[in-house]
Amino acid sequence: MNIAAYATQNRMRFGAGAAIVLVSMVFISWFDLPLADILTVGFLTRSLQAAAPIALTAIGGLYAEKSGVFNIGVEGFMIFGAVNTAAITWLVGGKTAGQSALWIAILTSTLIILLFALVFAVLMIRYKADQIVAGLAVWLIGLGFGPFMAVLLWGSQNSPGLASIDNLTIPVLSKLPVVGPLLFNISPLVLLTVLGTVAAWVVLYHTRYGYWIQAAGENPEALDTAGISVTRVRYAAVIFSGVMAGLGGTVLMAHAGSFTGTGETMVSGRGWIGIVAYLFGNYNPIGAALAALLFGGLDMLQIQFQTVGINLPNRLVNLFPYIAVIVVLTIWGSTRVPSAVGEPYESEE
Amino acid sequence: MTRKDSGVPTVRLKSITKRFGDVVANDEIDFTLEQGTVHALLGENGSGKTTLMSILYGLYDQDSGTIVVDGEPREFDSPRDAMEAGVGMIHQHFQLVGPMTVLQNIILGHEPASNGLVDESAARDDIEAICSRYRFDIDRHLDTPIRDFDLGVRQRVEIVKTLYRGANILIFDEPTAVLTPQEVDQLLEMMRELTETGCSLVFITHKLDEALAVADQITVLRDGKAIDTVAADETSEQELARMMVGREVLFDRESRETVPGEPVLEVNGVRVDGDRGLEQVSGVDLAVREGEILGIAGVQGNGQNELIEGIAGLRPVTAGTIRFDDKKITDLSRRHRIESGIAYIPEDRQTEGLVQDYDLVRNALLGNQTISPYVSSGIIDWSAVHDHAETIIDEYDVQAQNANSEAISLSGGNQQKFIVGREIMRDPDVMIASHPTRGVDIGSIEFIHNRLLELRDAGLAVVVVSSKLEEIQRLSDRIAVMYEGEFIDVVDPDKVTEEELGLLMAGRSRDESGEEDEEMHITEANKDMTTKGTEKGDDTDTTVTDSRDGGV
Amino acid sequence: MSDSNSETARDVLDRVAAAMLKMSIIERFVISMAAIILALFVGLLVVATTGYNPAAFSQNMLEGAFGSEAAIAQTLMFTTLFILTGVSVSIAFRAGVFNIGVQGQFIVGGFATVLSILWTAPLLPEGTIGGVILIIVGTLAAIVAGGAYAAVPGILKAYGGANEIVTTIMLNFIAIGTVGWLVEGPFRGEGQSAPNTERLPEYAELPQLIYNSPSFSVVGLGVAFLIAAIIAILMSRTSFGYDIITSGHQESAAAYSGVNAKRMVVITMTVSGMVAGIAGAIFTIMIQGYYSDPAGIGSYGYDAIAVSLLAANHPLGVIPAGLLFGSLDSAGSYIGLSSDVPAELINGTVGLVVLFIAAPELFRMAAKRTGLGGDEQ
Amino acid sequence: LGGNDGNGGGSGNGATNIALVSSPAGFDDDAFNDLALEGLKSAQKEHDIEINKVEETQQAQYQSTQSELAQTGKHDLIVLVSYNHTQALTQNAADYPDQNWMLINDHVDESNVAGYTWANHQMSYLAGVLGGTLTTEEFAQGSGETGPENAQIGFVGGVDESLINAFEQAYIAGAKWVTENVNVNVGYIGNYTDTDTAADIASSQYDAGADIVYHAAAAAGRGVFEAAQAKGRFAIGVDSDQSQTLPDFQDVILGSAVKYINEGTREVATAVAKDNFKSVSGENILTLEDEAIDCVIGQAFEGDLPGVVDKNLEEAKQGIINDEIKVPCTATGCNGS
Ligand SMILES: Nc1ncnc2c1ncn2[C@@H]1O[C@H](COP(=O)(O)OP(=O)(O)OP(=O)(O)O)[C@@H](O)[C@H]1O
Ligand SMILES: Nc1ncnc2c1ncn2[C@@H]1O[C@H](COP(=O)(O)OP(=O)(O)OP(=O)(O)O)[C@@H](O)[C@H]1O
Ligand SMILES: [Mg+2]
Ligand SMILES: [Mg+2]
Repeated sequence: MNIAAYATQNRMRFGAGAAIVLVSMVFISWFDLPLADILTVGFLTRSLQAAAPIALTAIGGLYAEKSGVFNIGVEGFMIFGAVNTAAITWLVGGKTAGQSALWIAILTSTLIILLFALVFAVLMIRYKADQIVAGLAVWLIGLGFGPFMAVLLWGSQNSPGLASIDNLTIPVLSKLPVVGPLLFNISPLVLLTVLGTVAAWVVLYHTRYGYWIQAAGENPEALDTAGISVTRVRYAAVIFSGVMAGLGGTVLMAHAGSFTGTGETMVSGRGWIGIVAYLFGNYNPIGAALAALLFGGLDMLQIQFQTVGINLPNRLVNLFPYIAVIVVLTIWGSTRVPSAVGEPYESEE
Repeated sequence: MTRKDSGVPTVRLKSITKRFGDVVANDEIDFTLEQGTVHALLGENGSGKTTLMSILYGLYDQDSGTIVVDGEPREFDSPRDAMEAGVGMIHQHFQLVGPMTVLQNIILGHEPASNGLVDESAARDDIEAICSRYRFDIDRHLDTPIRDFDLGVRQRVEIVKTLYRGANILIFDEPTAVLTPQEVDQLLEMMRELTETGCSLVFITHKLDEALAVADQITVLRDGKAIDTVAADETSEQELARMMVGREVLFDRESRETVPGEPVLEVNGVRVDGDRGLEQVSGVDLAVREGEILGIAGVQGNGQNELIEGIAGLRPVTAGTIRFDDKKITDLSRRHRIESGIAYIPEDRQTEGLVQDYDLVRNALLGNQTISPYVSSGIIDWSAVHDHAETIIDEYDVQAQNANSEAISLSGGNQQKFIVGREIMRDPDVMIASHPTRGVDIGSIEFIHNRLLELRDAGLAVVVVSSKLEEIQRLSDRIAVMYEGEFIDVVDPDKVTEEELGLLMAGRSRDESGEEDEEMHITEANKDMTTKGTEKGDDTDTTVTDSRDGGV
Repeated sequence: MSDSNSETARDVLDRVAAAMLKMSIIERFVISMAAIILALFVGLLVVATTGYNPAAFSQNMLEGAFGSEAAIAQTLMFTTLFILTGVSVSIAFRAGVFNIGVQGQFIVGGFATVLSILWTAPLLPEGTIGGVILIIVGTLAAIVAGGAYAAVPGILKAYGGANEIVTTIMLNFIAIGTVGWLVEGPFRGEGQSAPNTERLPEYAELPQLIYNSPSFSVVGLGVAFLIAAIIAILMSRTSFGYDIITSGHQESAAAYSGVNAKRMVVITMTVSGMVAGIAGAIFTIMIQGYYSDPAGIGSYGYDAIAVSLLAANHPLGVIPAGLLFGSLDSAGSYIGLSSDVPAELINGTVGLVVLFIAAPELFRMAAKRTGLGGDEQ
Repeated sequence: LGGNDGNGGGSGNGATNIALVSSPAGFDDDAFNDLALEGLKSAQKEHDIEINKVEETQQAQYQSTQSELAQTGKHDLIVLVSYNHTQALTQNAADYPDQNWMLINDHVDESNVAGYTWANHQMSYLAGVLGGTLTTEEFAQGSGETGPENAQIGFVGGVDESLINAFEQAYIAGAKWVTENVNVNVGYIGNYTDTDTAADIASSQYDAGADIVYHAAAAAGRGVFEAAQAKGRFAIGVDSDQSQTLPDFQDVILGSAVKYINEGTREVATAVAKDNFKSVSGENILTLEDEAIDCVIGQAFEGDLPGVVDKNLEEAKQGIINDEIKVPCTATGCNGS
């Protein structure tokens, strides 16, 4: 699918996205807000950072769902990603952990999540676990064992300050106005997310594996009769989704520099927003990433409003993304879920 | 791809046995497919046709017996192995992926790739070559999602897909069940052409005339055993039918004695929208009298379904009135219409007429939720429902272990008989039956037909919708032909030939001189399907699924 | 599969085994027990590998759940909430509607209880009679609020096609945020430094018939039993229940039989939310006595999903399942106070129970492997 | 008990048993909860005290947590951190009249309760003086810098509610007392744990031109220091001397508004160990006059700040004590905003 075709097919979605941006603009000019103070480069950078974990999770989730498995456990995987990264950073580097400890943690944590995701995939595919329930279970397990691990290591549900990722700064270019700080002084993990998004798009729409994923979710029998193992395709997609969500949690932690386990943990619903992001993006990785950026941006916009002195009840303003999600889903609830999602597939053998 | 005629049969199945639990689906079946011929497989529902061919296609492992392809014994562990040996199967339920394009569907699983990316242009060349060689017209549509097409096109895509994978042994499993008469003709034509290019075909069907028309050889299965193999030009419908069911079957139209009475159901200027909000029924008038069967004929997607769903109360009517027993019922809910005496045998027994994982007792309550003695003031009397289920099972010859069997465990014919029984026992004044015998074996067809005729003789008004002309002609007292949402004509079944009906269904009134123009015809139909869209009903018999809203 | 004699014998066994497996209640029970045992086992394994004493831990858990009158009262308190929220979930799941929003409906219901009682209290006499009326008013308000809050995603699903799993979760966050804001600001009690509402009047309290506990009254438990029974009868013996369940199994067949599927989704969600509202009312009246930031009131609505599943979505099965989760929670809070093992472990273990229950096939296969399923001998 | 701490001895025989229940933010917040614990630990040095640390982050559980602890009958004192405990304690203090309680940051009017509140507004006022003074000075040291070109500072609060509003209002008033035209950016996180959002808010304020950001966000406040390091600006800590508790951020923590919660818990623990709870029961509001709050300069900056800072701080302290300066709000909150 090329971008133009995607754009025409999703006129409504783009329309809604544009409408949200427009409403914010109107709001800004209506109240005669200092636009330049609100839409700063820092705001854009922070929006990108806020969007990255959501985008990663959304892309993983959409692969799983495209292949016919609804992985609603992404929130749980994010929690594990975050706590694992924090734990390993701590074990490697202690209280004075540096960048190398953090990178080691990012890699090791991803491997560990891969194992978790494998177990999850076996339950979902081989043992035909109810996808909704098993997904919720992963969340509940994350909510329990994430803070548990924190308490074991640090005696508290929250980690002490560990290390946060350093920006990748390109010496001369980063001094350029606007694009400099935005593009050349950037978190390497944001960069990774952007590259990952493009790669995910290419794989889904232009490789054999991508074709198989689509077929596995729409009509697994068609794939099976074409001689491709539906099971294998789904395993790969589900494991990928777990890893991506785990990575989302990792990125969240690496930007924050510590793990917070109280309440809904530091992940705090971002996994759910990730699911909505890919629905909003109509299962297209690039669409999902843009939706993630929209949600991340809304979050940061709220902060900009506070900074320039627009005092909205902050607790209510924070609800805006959730309300947006509901409105978006309702306006076109016809978001087409792949036909075979939720049904375990058993080849006729 | 063409093979030298070596005299060795292309496929030889020797003494194939396959069991499912304690069901012997195939019992030491021998089967031979000669090079460049069409071999038809006939048999009642559940006689083992699909199973036998699934073994040849590597979907199932046989318990015993051997497969020989081109003289070499083969072990097929998966369809991939079978495909490598040149065996392809066009399934009863199409194996297509709705949102993917025609091209992507064709190459699925066999995508040519360069640098890790799928090379669609290479694939396009190959497909165009196949299309021109076998004279298929689908190469114009390669970039359109398959879900935009009607069943005829989908089937051609299935065939091209099989050919693309290099098959020269093609298995067609009930390919005609979902096609319009015109599409059936085209398919049979295509099958003959395929044999000319060297392909060998297995053709599974329930329709004797089709088998006789296209096949060279015919094998009849019954209860998992091969009864006989005969040459098509040395047998007759009667003989084949006898082999299939083990007794004589009557096909003749019975003349009726009763005279129709007063109109019971009157429909005036009714308009109904389809699933996608497009008008499917554009002002229909009809009146059905007591003691009469009104047949509605038409190619699928011309609004028959929407019309009767409008009458049954499952679909809102946008204009016009429906009167029943002299009362206006246009605005009554489905439930009120059930209560007032309109019975409805739905086209789709699997998803509408029965709840698949309910037992027959709970299915007996379906539609009777407000009807005493089963329910009074909201409270269900389960023992009354249980008795009711048993009565249906007894009186309508439903083959089930007992009333507590789940509906899903019944074969299609038995499910249908249960629904027919339940609807008739509701003691209605009007019976609407949609495709009442689709996919049902000959014995059950006869049974269901007789029940409908009995209803007529008892003075009920009956409406039958079917795309089987033979069924319409046999049952109806009048035939209304529907085309593009309107009745194009109402004819007397005794004074119309099948050919004339077929032309009417294609939208040509009887006085128009019908000069056949094949090519023109196909394009018309395609255009139709792409612009108007195939409405509900098409998807029920294929696994190509269209947009399913939100829910998971 | 060579000797035909043994094959038939085997076939008979197969059939018996298959029939056994079909006996869904027994099977469900066995699988549930296996899931719980496996989850607890994994939990203990974690305890052991992290350097604690699993035996002491188990003993602590038992003590925490049943070791004293206070422990039992605490267990029954949690059980009451789990039964009600579990029944709420079961209604929706039975109808094929995934109401993950019980948590939000529970919160909105509970908050409505507080508001309605605080508003009506000045109009009524103090004392027992006033108290009873206040409790009834508060519960009715919770039923209305919970039902209405659940109807929203129902309507959005039925008429807008919005996936209810996502909308209900979003509505949970929205309930927490909005009620949180309301207790911080507009409805903060006079002179409260913490973000809490006013306390309910002393006399609007459920009587302490047995067990002297500030947060448990057997009346609450009785209400939970009563609701479970009513819903059980509604589901199995009425055409309304038949319509709900039929919609859940096969929407098209339900429509064919005269059920208005869309309206059914809305009604189901509403009924489910009404029960969640009752749970919220019991929470405020019996346990908390005021409302605080809902971010910190526990996750009954989510755990209820596990409860309902454990009970195979049967309203009566929810009672033992609720008891199990009640004991686990009670044990968890005791462990937090009395041992070094982090109490979060209990939450994780609850998650494991849910995970294993979601995969009955796991146990079926395990049974086959080990020959316990009646397959071999 | 896990079997290793505490011997089941009730009051009177053997060690003094003290339970400490956290606020919803939990322990290891490098502020509030940790300070309370620290006070108990220092009391432990002089007396035979057993501490039972209970982390409970759900407010709805406080009622039963408190009553369970009281029911065991083995705690001579139960210390409750934060006003989230108030409602539950109102009930439990009456239900368990023989149990001694200490409530931090609020008070319940019962004889068995010692309510301790610190003059948050006063210390925040001083923080405002520190910020308001330095924002107009030319100063660079550690990782931060500030200049005279714009008088702008920031404030990051946890939850937008009365208690934290008192921090905010007093801080602003303190800054304005020094520099009339100072511009203060204000932001709230919505909780006390989300360091990430705290960092985002602080970054946004630094971007907008603030030189110095003061936080009242408990554990989440660390995010403010991270942002300060990233942006090369300064921050002011809260509750404890955060340049000591978070030495990683020494280079940006100009100072901290401190309240000696540890002194409070030590005082009460000592009183209980001496069987003299009466001496501390009732409502105790600890102010500048009691030397219970202060604004201290960060480790890395001691002696290096322009002299005017010390001068202004001293002047402000005197003014507050002499009642010449009217600090807005009260120790427990601000109902004006
Ligand atoms: N996967 C299966 N599991 C169990 N039994 C099966 C399975 N597939 C087929 N059967 C059984 O095998 C028998 C033969 O079925 P098959 O599908 O081959 O019949 P068929 O001749 O194709 O019927 P139809 O004309 O209705 O398509 C049936 O009685 C059926 O019960
Ligand atoms: N996968 C399966 N497992 C168990 N039984 C099966 C399976 N597939 C088919 N059957 C059984 O095989 C029998 C015939 O199946 P089949 O699907 O061929 O029915 P049918 O009469 O052709 O119906 P329809 O015409 O609607 O397809 C039924 O009894 C059905 O229950
Ligand atoms: Mg078949
Ligand atoms: Mg069939």
